[in-house]
Amino acid sequence: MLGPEIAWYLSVAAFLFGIGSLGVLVRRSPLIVLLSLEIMLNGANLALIGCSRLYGGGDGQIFALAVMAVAASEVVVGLGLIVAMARRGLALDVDRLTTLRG
Amino acid sequence: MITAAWIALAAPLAAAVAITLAGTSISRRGAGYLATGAVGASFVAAAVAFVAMWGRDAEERAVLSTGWTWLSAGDFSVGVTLLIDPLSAMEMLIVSGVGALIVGYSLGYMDGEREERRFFAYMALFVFSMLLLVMTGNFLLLLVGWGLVGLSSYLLIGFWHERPTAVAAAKKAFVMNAVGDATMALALFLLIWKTGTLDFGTAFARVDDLSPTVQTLIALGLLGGAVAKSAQLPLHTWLPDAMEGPTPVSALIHAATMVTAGVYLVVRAHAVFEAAPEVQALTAWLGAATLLLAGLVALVQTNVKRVIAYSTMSQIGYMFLAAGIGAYASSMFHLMTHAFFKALLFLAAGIVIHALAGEEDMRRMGGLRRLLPRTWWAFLIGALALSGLPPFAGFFSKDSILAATWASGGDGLALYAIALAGVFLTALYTFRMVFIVWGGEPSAFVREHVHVPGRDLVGISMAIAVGTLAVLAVVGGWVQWAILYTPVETWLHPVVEDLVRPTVAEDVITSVLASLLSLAGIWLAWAMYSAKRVRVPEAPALRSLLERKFWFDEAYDAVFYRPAAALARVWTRWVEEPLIGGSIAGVALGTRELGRGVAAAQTGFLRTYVLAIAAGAALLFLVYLAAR
Amino acid sequence: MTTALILLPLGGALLVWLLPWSRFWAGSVAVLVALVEVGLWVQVVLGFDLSDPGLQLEQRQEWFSDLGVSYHVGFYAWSLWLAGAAVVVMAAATAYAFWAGRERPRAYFGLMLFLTGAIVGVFVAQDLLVFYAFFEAMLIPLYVLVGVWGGAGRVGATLKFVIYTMAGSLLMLAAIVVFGLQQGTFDLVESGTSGSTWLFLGFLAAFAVKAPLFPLHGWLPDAYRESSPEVAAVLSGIVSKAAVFGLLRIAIAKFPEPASDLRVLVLALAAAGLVYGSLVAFRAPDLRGIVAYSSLAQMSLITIGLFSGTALGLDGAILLSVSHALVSTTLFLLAGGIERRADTGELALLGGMARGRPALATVLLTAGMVALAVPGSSAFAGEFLILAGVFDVGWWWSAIGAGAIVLAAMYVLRLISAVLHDAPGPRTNEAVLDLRPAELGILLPLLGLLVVLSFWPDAISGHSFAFELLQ
Amino acid sequence: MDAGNILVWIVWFVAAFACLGSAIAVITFTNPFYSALSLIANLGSLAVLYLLLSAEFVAAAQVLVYAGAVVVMFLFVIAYLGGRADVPWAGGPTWQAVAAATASAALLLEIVVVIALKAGDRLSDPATVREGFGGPQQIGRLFLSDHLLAFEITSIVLLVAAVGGVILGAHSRERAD
Amino acid sequence: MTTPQIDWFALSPILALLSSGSLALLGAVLVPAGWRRPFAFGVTGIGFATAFGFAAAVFRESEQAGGIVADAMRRDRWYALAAVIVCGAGFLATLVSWREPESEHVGEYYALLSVAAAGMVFLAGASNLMTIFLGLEWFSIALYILCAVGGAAAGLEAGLKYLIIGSFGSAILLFGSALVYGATGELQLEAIGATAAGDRLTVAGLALILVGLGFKASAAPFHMWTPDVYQGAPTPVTAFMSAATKTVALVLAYRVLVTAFPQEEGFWTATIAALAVASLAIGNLAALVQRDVKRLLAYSSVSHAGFMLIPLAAASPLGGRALLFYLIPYSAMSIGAFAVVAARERELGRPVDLDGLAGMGWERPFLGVALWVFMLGFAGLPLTGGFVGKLYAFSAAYDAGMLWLVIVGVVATAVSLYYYLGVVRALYMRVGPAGGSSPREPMVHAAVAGALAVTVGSFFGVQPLIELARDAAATLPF
Repeated sequence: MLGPEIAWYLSVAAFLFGIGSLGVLVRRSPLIVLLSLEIMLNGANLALIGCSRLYGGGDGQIFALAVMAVAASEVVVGLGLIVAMARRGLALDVDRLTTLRG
Repeated sequence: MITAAWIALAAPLAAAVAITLAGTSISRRGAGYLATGAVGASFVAAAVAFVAMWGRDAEERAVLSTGWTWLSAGDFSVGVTLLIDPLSAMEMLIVSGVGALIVGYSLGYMDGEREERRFFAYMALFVFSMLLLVMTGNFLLLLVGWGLVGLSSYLLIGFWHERPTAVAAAKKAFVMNAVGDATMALALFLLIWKTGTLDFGTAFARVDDLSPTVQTLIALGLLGGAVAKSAQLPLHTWLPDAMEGPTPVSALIHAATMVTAGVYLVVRAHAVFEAAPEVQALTAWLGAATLLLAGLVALVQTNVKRVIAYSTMSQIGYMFLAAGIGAYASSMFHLMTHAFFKALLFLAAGIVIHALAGEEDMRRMGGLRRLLPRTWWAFLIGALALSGLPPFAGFFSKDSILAATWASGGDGLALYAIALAGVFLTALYTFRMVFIVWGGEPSAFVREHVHVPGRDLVGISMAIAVGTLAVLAVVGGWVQWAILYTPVETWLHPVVEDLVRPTVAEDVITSVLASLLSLAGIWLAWAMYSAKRVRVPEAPALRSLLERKFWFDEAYDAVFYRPAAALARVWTRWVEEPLIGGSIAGVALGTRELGRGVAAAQTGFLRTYVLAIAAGAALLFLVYLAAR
Repeated sequence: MTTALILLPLGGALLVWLLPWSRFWAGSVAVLVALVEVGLWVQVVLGFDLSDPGLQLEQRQEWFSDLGVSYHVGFYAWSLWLAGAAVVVMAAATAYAFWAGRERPRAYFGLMLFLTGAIVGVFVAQDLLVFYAFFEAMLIPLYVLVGVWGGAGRVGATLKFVIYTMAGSLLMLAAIVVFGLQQGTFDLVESGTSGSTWLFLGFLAAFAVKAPLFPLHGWLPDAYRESSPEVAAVLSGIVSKAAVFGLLRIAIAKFPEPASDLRVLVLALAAAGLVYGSLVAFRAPDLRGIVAYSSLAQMSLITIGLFSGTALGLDGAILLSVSHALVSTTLFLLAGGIERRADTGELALLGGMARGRPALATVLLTAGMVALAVPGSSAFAGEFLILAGVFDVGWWWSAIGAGAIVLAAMYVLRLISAVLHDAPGPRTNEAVLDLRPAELGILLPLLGLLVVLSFWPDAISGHSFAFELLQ
Repeated sequence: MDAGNILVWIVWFVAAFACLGSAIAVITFTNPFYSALSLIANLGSLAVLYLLLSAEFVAAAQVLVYAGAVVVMFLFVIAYLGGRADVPWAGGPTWQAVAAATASAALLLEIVVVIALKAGDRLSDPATVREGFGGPQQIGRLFLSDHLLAFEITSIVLLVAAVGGVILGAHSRERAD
Repeated sequence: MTTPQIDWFALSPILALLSSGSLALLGAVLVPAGWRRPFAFGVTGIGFATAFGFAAAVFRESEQAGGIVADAMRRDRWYALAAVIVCGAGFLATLVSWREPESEHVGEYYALLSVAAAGMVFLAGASNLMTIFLGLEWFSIALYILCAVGGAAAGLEAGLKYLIIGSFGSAILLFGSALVYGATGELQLEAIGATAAGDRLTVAGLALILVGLGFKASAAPFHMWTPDVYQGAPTPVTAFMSAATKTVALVLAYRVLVTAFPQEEGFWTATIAALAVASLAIGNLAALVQRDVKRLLAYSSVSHAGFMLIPLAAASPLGGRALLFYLIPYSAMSIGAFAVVAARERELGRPVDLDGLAGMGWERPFLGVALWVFMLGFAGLPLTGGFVGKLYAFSAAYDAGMLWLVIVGVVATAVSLYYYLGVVRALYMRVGPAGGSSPREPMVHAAVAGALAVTVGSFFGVQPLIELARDAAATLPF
């Protein structure tokens, strides 16, 4: 195999995952939180594809494709929720979603 | 014979139950008649049993009869057993006989009382309990009778339940008796574990094989019960207070029968006491001490019933003394004569009190001799019998105790001296009372109440009782004169053998000495309280000691009641409420606060929730890495 | 037959709950069922071999096999007596409630019947889980009975009661699980004994709370004061006896070594409770307080008997249990009657009731005399046996017990005097009537049983064979 | 090390840094619009990495589906709602931000450490792959045989999401009336 | 290319649910407006009932376990019994849903309910990291929508929170799966288990997978979404979630851990035990101070996750049996309790807090008694299956040598009594608002009656149920 070893790809995947999770943890706009989630999933996808390459099996790639579909689904529903909330005049700020607490 | 015994036992109980259940469907009089009849029937049955026993050989007089098993567990078993033998037969006669007379007397005395039915039910209950006590053949049922007489005593002392003093006196009597019951119960436990039985015969037979310590402890426990019931030192303080009860009660329970149960116990359980000579000696000394102390206190009492009560304590002291040195027959003999003359004194005093509308303070009496002449004679007979002058009953019984004391050797002489001093004191306080109550001129108070002189015996029932007892107080002692003949001792011989047998010389000398002392006492009383030739000594310290009854009440209050009450208060205030009750509240509150804290972490901030997951994942990851 | 004794009241409960009875009929049906239950119990006694110390009238049905659990019930002679006391007390309590009238009668009487079934179930259980199930099932109706129909402070009282008892029983549940798995069966007859001190303590905790034993009685004063009188009677009279059953059948019989190793500890706690309860009862300001703390003292005494390890102590404990059940019920129902009349249970406000109220006075006096164990009473017989039994362990236990009897005399006499004697209190007016015939109809049978037992305590003590269980 | 290898390394470097850089940009831009755009860059550079890993079909799908469809949807929504500024690290208590950074960094580091520890071992021994690995044909075959269920489920999930999008979107219009 | 053999019978419960879901969805378009509600309701109910029947049949016919479609799924009794529970829960939840939602999306609502249940059933059998992830997302996405379907603000808030936290959890699970894949080169659970690669990469993956599973089972500290979502979601949905989600999450967790990570048993049993303790502590303590009944029940469900993790930590056949048994009464009680809350909500027209329950026991005797029984069941008192469930859980823990866990469980139960009885107290010991006439709720009553029957029935009929659980647990490779 040419280029860096799989471990390098996996490290990039780890960084993506970490950056994504940081995004979820520090951003208040639900839109950006959704984007951060996408980054996390992409990190996982990269790991899956890297491992797929490592073992020479197609399972990982299939998995990655399925994850893409799932990610898309999440985004659809998430955006739907955000739109619905915006139309109901709710704040688009996860820190202000605190009517349910205690 | 045994059937008669069962009838004698059952009749009063049946009357008590019947009166209680009948409620208002029986008249007050009816209740009285029923109770009197039942106790009378009891006496008749007892007499029948006595006569039947008389007809038997000495060795065959004791009969055991078990009705049913009362209590059992494992190998231990106790039946409702009657032991009818000369000793119990004698007691049965005294109890039911004097009982019948006094219950009859009550018909007149309690006439018009609102709760007369209750009174007679209690009286019947008492007679039943007392009979059970003296008739039973084992210690457990003895303890039952012991407790039940205490209960009846409580009920009757507190009969006038709207008087706080009466209620307090009743409670005091019950509690002090419960102390005695408790020590007795402990002795019984010891008996159970060491002999395996509570039946008199078997237990007495096995007592000899026990170790001296155990023997002593058993005897001590029994003595505790006896002392409490018979108002001996140191558990004597309830008896004077018990005079709050109606006078017939004082006569029956607190003079003639119940209080002498201790003596009966010592005689009945003589095998135990003989096995523990130290306890025997203690019994004698307690008796001696009580007779002296009670005699002294009686000198300064102003309540007529209390004087008689102290004299009762004192006389029972003689009986204990006799029982302690082993003069059982004399002891029982004195018990019998004392029942007669002391009941007589109380009933006579009762007539006085009745006549004076319930007044019991001697200082407000006086000059009653002419106003109540027949009662005066009865009272005088009782007083003479109490003082032990021949030919009255007390002379015969008391002198044989004195002689036996002399004869007993060892400490006997010291005891003898005390007993003789007691004779003097007895005569002194008795006649102090006689002169104050009957002598002199009627006071204004007396005149106000007794309008028609000479009409003293209002009811036939009271007359019969007092009359009969007056006769008995004279002739009752003639049954035995130790110098010449000893039928009482012979009669009791199958059950209990005397340990001391005074010589004729001792008997005669003692009789003379005692009579002289007695006369001296009477003279001094006459001199001080009637003729006023001798000043009553002032001696304020001594006086207050006597009036305070040697500070026993105060000491008990300080040593037992107050600490217990304080402990109860402290526990309620500082343990029960804050700790026991509050601890759970504290725990609940603490848990709730914890919960509040946990819930507060649930801020509603989505990012916090995610953070929890991320942090959890990171932590778990780290732990796994470190562990692998 | 044994199962019928459980199912009859449970069926009665369903009947009362589900059909639309009127107030009168709901009560009547409940009382009728309770009486039939007593009759059924009598029937059981008649068919019982009272000279056989073994388990009788056994019924067994597998429940779940992998853990070795079965519905196993049966009577020992001694548990027969406890069950008898239970059905009688429940009948009296139900009748009293009917007479006194309770809000929401169908719910109330249904619960009372349910409680009856559960209590009988406790006394017949021969499987640990069946026992636990009934033991807890008892709690459910009690919770509501105290919490809904109680006095002003009922909610707090209920909470305390439930938390205490549940904490205890959950420890027991842990112990049951461990014991059952160790033994391979939860059956009480089949399982052997265990030497584990911890398990023993687990069981002990539950029963010590239920009894209660010092110092786990924190729930007692409130629960006894705040519940309606008949429920207080059931609590102190019967529910506490479930602890007696548990201590004897499980804690002592299944853990002989820990029970004897820790005997001194238990006895010390019980003795402390005895003295403590008696003294606090002496200070209690109200009727129910006295009866409640006296209950603590009496249960301590029963525990002393159970742990004496002698035939006398054990049989005495059974006798005293039955006797205390009846006395305590009588006293609580009486206290309830007095409170109804005077509108208070404060002793300071009562007094002088004996005058003109002979029935009340007689009944209270009689019950009080049994309560203080006047010699000759059934309570005396029980206490005598217990203290005689424990004398073998150490004389001082008997001495403490004997001393406590003196204290008992003090607090009972205080109660009697404060209610009946002295001058009439502020609340003792003309409106305070004597006992009504209906009340007498409930109380007199109880007293009658006590009198019968006093004449023949051996009926129980000689036919219990509690000691034989441990052989 | 031959030239091809060096070229791949260079490509990898560029792609990886673009990828991480754009990811950081996504989470740091205050304007969601820029964040979404950064995500496109992120997805594109990822596609390059996929290509390096012989996952051609996935790379294509990534660009078409993800960048083409998903992000566009994002952009529509952002445009619809208006680009509201959202400052990173703002809001919430300080400890929250510190903890967030710590937790994320910890996760990241831990994963990297694990990978590094394994790097010389199994991860350095990639299989040799046939021609056509990661191509549409192989993917299609796998989807229709071994991973048939996964394929079906993916479609169900998408359908569910579609329904959800419709409900949530349509719903509020009705509410607005 | 070989088309795989497809075991349609094994998939029949899923297919039945999908069919009913599709029909309901179609009905939303094709059926006239007035008939949509009964149509969708009926179709869904029939779907659940049919699926229930199929699942039962699968259970009967699956003495021999086997794979479906290249082992993407297992056909075994473990799967079948979980499917039975989910379908039962779904059926009851459908009954509770009558009159829900108030918006026009009735068909969609029921369709999503069916589809979510189908996903859960699928997940119960999933035996491949990919199908597991997909299954999780399948039903999760359906649930996100269901939370918000009513259009209420609280529902939207709950939906968004659930979505974000859920996706985060899924992402963690996914990354964990990737790591495990990287370590073993396998996605199939048994294959992973067979690859004796107990190295750091595997345990690292395991750690992340555990977090994901713990999240779904709402085990502390991954539980924090639970109260908010349970409170905000429509009550019937909450009812369904609390019973079914927990069921599949735990059933799946057991399967994954036992099948794929036998070498790491020491790791995950300890972790599960720790999670159990944390859940018991946090769930019970937080529940103590709740006023909102749904929120209280949510915390209670957290604590029950703790209880059900106890048999998981035991990792033994007895543990498997205990878990499955526990789930039966727990699901019934949970749905039943939320059903009662739903009925009360509709009666009062506002969220139910403890004050809202005041006096309800007397006004609505049936619902009151039922709620009482459910509370007692939660508390593990006898006469309810909750008791037997706890007994088995404790037994399993003791059997596995974790006596301390039994003690913790016991203490937690004692604490939990406080708030369970608090509900009963509100029901019976407080005076309530003057109650009007209750709306007729035959369906809710039927659901409550069904739940009641299961709750009480599982106490008396332990033997047959435990045999089912035993057969089911026997299929896992302990």
